[in-house]
Amino acid sequence: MKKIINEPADVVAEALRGVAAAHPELLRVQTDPAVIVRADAPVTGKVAVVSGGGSGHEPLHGGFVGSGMLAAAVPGAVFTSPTPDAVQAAITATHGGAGALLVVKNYTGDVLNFETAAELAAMEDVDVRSVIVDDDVAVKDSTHTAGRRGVGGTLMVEKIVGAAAERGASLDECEALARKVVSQVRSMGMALTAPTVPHAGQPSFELAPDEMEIGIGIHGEPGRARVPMGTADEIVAQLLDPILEDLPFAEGDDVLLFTNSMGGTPQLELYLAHGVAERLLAERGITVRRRLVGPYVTSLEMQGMSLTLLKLDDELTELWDAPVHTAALHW
Amino acid sequence: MKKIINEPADVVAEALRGVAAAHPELLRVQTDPAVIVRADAPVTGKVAVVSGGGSGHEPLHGGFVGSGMLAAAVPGAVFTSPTPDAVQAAITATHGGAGALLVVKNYTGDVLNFETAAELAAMEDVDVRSVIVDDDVAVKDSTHTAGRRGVGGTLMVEKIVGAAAERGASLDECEALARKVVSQVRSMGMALTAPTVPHAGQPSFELAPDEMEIGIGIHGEPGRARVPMGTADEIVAQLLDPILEDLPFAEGDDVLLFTNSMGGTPQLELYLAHGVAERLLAERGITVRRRLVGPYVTSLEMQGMSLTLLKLDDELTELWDAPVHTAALHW
Amino acid sequence: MGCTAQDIIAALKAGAAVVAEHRDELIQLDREIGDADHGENMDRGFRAVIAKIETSEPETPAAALKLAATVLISTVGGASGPLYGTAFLRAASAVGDEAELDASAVAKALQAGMEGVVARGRAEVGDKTMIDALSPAVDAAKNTAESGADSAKVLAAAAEAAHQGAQATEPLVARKGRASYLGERSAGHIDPGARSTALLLTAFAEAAGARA
Amino acid sequence: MGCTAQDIIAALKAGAAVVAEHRDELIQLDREIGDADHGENMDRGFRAVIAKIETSEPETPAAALKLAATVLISTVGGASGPLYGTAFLRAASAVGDEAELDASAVAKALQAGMEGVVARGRAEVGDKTMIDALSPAVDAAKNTAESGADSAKVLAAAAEAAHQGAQATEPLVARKGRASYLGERSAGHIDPGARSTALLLTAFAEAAGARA
Ligand SMILES: Nc1ncnc2c1ncn2[C@@H]1O[C@H](COP(=O)(O)OP(=O)(O)O)[C@@H](O)[C@H]1O
Ligand SMILES: Nc1ncnc2c1ncn2[C@@H]1O[C@H](COP(=O)(O)OP(=O)(O)O)[C@@H](O)[C@H]1O
Ligand SMILES: [Mg+2]
Ligand SMILES: [Mg+2]
Ligand SMILES: [Mg+2]
Ligand SMILES: [Mg+2]
Repeated sequence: MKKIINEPADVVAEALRGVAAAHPELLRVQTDPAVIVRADAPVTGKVAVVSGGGSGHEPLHGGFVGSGMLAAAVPGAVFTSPTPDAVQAAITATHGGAGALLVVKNYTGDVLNFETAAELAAMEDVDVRSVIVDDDVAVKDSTHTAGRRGVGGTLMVEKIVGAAAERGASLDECEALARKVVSQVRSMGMALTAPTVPHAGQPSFELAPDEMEIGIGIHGEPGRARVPMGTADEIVAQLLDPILEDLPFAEGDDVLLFTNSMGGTPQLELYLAHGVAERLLAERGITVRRRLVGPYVTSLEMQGMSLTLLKLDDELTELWDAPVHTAALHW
Repeated sequence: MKKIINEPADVVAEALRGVAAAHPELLRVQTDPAVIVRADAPVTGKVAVVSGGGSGHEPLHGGFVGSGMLAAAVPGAVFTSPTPDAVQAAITATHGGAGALLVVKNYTGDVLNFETAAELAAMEDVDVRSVIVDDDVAVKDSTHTAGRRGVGGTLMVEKIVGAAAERGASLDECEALARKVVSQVRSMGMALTAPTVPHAGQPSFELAPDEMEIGIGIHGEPGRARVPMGTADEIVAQLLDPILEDLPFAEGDDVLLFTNSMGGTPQLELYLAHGVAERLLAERGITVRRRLVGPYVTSLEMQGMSLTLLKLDDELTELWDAPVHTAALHW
Repeated sequence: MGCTAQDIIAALKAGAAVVAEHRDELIQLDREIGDADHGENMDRGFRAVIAKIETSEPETPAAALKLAATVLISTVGGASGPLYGTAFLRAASAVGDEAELDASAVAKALQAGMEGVVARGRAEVGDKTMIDALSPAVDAAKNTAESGADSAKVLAAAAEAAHQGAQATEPLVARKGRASYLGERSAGHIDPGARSTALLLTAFAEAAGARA
Repeated sequence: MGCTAQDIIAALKAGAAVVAEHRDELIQLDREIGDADHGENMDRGFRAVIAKIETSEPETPAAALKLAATVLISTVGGASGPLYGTAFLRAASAVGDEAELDASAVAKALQAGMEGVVARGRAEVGDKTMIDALSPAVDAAKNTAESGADSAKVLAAAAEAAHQGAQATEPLVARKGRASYLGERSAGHIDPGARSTALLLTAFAEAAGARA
């Protein structure tokens, strides 16, 4: 394992020191338990949008803390959802009397830990709601299973609900909006290489030089299928088709297209893939009204990409465009 | 070779299509020769700051095209400096009567091609100046050699001079400012893995699992020395010490600290390294007044990092803080 | 001879030791069908439990179990943190404020623990989770307790059944937890949580046996 | 028998063929001490030269050389683009508007080309660049021309000297170009630009020899 780290067990704590040092005007970092909180928290009268999850997906979530997006991010150990006390600490540090909305990616660990935190916060008379994001069409949904994962769509929920909260939307409104975004966003990812978790010390899976994982998640868990390596045109089609079929997206739809790097993919390749996706969408009569291209929802150094499509209407477009002032998104 | 591409020879052209599609409000892309131009170019009465170089270092330079930074970026083939006609086309498309400043990284190819372009532009009565950036302390400087490479400091020059040009500084002022930034900025990089150039099809060098390249450039050229893998604390010290000695930076200095990913390094590790650098600088009595952390001057998928230190004064700080509206830097 | 707070502390220490010893194995199992952290999570949690026990010296079985529960909940994270945490919490509630637990109380504590995991995780037997180890362990514990055996024997029977249950997860297709994302590809691997359950029960049984 | 525009076109075609054939070798050499693009750059450039020649049919040696120069300058990029481009440009100037070049004109064109490379790149013999192939090639060409040989022999002598010069770059420590960043570690590798110079001169000589 080659990494720019000291002790594997200290990676998250030390990285948080770097985050605190890098962005004093945006955020502060609390320790024991570890929480990233926007600099001006608590903002009185506004809903605190709080998210979090295992570390290793940066800039998700800490890079989205700041005005117009998250009130706090709760970083767990690498690929391990944070504990309830940490989530509760984030709620306590940021809620400004208008309640807190937890944006939870749909993994058993995240759901259970955030659920417990919500119970703990309720005991302290904070109105807390949770919204589960499960946008990954690679996973077949079923009431008998853990269901779909939350991946790239999480960023969409955080940005849009964060904008609404910043404008003073109520907890009810924020919750409804979050559910609306979840209902209109779909993602699918693929990988060329595996990430290496520091405490594991070796790549999470092995791929032959002519293979790729399609339908991959963001935790180094193997994907849905291992298939022969394809061209960019083929890869993008393999990601886009299941997304389009799922919602489904249809001719005439307006969308936000989010072309996401899994961390290790060069920007040159990512933009190339984005161009392909734009072309394929245009061919289907789907209009890309907004786009985001970059490494935003990552899996350590994993090479690969995901596509996320959000069906836009005026409300969502306007909230997407609203000012945001965080380390990773800023406009 | 595993890459999200179609034909290796088409990578840059196809990626540029993606860039054009992704950022219509910021820039437009001209083809034959390929040039990325800010959307509102030419801006009358303002100096056009133009840069460029081989592709594969994204977001450098195309990600910095927009108001407050570059008027145009000229992308060559991967790791190959662009040809004079392309640079000339960029000048022609963007100069608004106040001349153009070429920001050139100090590589033989870039210097020669931009030099020729400047001659061609002069023949068309455009006042063109060139500033060579050579901030890489890994390379021993000497009048008998090609001299130091231009690396992370290039971004500093582009941002600061871009801000001045946006405010209406004259070509003389922009040129002098660029030289000032060059004189006050130093960088050093390292790599854990090699990049793979699409047309070469295999990694540019091989590193054993317990080795790293120190003093690496951004073109997959091997570094100055191959040394045993160290901890983050050791790596950061190995980068920082030669930087500090070189200018030299001294106790009491105010600096901008730029912790740069070479492309493939996870943000978690990058922030960890940034935290270490902040600590080491504090120990030396050097005050970090501004910081930038992220993959900005990259070498395809290469894992590794570089540190860039810019000595700040009020003028440079203010220009760094000035608004910038590009794909990769935005405030 | 019943099971005291001290016995539970000894069992937790034995559990911590076995988890530390099998940390890499659990990581490897989780690497195959999950995200390669189960061994790290459990090791971090049980280390914290032991550190806490040293300073707070719980005086009843329930207090010791509750301490383990709260520490696991606040240090493990992931899916296994709340699940194991809930298991210990429910076990603590089930044993009331008795100073010593007899064999049947031990079996009941185990059952309460399992019910807690089901309540939170909603897994059924055959879903390829820790339930596949816990459920046969509970059955074995109840049967053994009913036959009049002591708590060491109850735990030994539970451990044995848990091992078989864990082993039996190998051919299963996961329907819960992270391995479920793999669909059919999850077959052919032992579930890491079932394995850690079996390891913990073995450690508890051995600690009880050593005392017996 | 002199060297006409047609002969130069034939030589450029032969050069393009040899560059295509050795593309991967030149990439590999550049990979070792540079950035792995020299073969790609040269191949892209010479393909473009050939494509252009097909459509524009230059009528004098100078026109053919100038065409090569401008196409190389606008398609190769990197260090080698302006350097080779300048070499061809200066060679074009040196030959004036003659319709046929004799042996001494060929030698002079080569010398002018080399001087162009030096003027732009400021490399000296021993810096581990294409100059280490060009410089001995120019000397050999001059000597051979003075001895009264024809232009094919002049080019053959130049090619032979260039090969030796390229080979001799192997032990050198680079002082110019990208390889100079490697310092001492640049020793032990042949310079890619010196190698491409030798290959091109060989192709030119063979094209001239085939005609002779
Ligand atoms: N819904 C569930 N019910 C019971 N056990 C579960 C459930 N989901 C996951 N598990 C158990 O948790 C184990 C994984 O724990 P761990 O790796 O620590 O957490 P994570 O999956 O969040 O990374 C699985 O092997 C499985 O035994
Ligand atoms: N200053 C110079 N003078 C002469 N030749 C040079 C000089 N710098 C580089 N070269 C030649 O250029 C070759 C590299 O060309 P190429 O790989 O195409 O460009 P780049 O180095 O920009 O990637 C070197 O092998 C060397 O022969
Ligand atoms: Mg996990
Ligand atoms: Mg090059
Ligand atoms: Mg796990
Ligand atoms: Mg090269």
